[in-house]
Amino acid sequence: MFTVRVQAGDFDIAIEQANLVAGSNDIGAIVAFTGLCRDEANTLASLELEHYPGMAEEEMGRVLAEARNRWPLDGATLIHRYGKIEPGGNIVLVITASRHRTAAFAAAEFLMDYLKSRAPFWKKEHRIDGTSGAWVDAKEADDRALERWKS
Amino acid sequence: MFTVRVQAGDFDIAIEQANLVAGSNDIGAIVAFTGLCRDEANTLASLELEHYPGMAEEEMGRVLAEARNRWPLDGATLIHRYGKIEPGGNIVLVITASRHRTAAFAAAEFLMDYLKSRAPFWKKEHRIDGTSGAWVDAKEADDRALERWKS
Amino acid sequence: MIRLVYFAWVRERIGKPEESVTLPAHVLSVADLIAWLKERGEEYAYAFENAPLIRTAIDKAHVKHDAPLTGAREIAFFPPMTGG
Amino acid sequence: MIRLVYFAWVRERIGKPEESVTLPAHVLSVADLIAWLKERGEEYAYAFENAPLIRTAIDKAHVKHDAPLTGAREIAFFPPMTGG
Repeated sequence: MFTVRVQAGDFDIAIEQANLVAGSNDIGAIVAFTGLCRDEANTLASLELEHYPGMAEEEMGRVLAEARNRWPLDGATLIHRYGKIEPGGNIVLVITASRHRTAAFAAAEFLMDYLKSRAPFWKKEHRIDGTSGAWVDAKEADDRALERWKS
Repeated sequence: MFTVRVQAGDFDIAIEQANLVAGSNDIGAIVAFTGLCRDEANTLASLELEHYPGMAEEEMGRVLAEARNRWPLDGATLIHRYGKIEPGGNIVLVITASRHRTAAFAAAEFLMDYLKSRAPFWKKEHRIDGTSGAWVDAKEADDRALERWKS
Repeated sequence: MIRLVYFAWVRERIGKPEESVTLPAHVLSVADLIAWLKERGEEYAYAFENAPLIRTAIDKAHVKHDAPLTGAREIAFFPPMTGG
Repeated sequence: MIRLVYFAWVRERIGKPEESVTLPAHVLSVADLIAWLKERGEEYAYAFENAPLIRTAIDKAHVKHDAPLTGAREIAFFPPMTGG
């Protein structure tokens, strides 16, 4: 099963994994990436995630189609949240299922690299002191991460 | 938190992830690998996993220590089951948590490659027709997977 | 009429999330459209002050600044994405 | 006395999961021990027929066949591992 969802509410990784493999006996490997709201400096009240409704789902679908072209996946689930998310909260979930672990690992990492730089989401910081912080800057590291898939 | 467990009972990935990140706000990325009992030919009643009690835990601990030497991990959980496991059932869980996704992905893949070839577990097939099948052969692919970490 | 939508700090700088505009005949590409918008007021000039940085989508698919606007119904402008 | 433990098809071929033995003075390494065991009966000869394939642990840590037995309390023999 292949699923793409954009939602405000939280997700449960156990339920998503169970749905992904339900009825299948030939999946040997599942890789699940969870991206969390991080607050190293202890100044963050929440991250607010803005998104482009419609395009977010479409772009995630295109990235997933590209992953399926490259690796033999038996299933995948992509969930991205929007709205305000507190430190420690879930932001994104990518699950890949395959007969073998190498494909599941590679596809999950590819999906995350591409979601980061192609899915239309933007993070704004809200601080504990009540001020609205800056928009999070896109990282050069994320663009560099893309380069390795282009060989 | 760093945890190694060898157990007969099942595990719940959501609970394990929650325990791993509890009380921490600086973990941005969690990668979870789940290895499942696979039955492509529809002939398998169960896999029976034999293990070397004591050494299994020690060896998993040594593999985890090596992963911590190589990548900046904020936490990791390694669980390996033993006993009879039916098709679709969970066999192994590896969770890695880090500030950044690259380290979490690499460490999880490293841990799986090393657990496969160093943790003292052996799989025997039990068939639906009541016969006791063969011991599962170690795969050359698993030995080759190790080579990439030796550079 | 063509629909323009803005996100994140592009939206904040322009001061609205969307608008509909009638394009002059000489606006043929995304780059033309950005140049035309920058003439419309300070808020647009501010939003597009570093134009090469701004990402664009036509009808919900990423395009480059040399993309033609032919047939476009919705054009989106936004900063580099920071999801995931 | 030293404790020997066997797993998977090594255990099945030998017909027991463990035993305690007193080693002759000339048995100094894992390879010596395998050679000595193979002389003890058909079941051992069968278990170790392809000796280089068999993995060994001394006191719950992997070792190679040239490892000395000095100080060993428990020596394990088993096929290549297939966990994970």
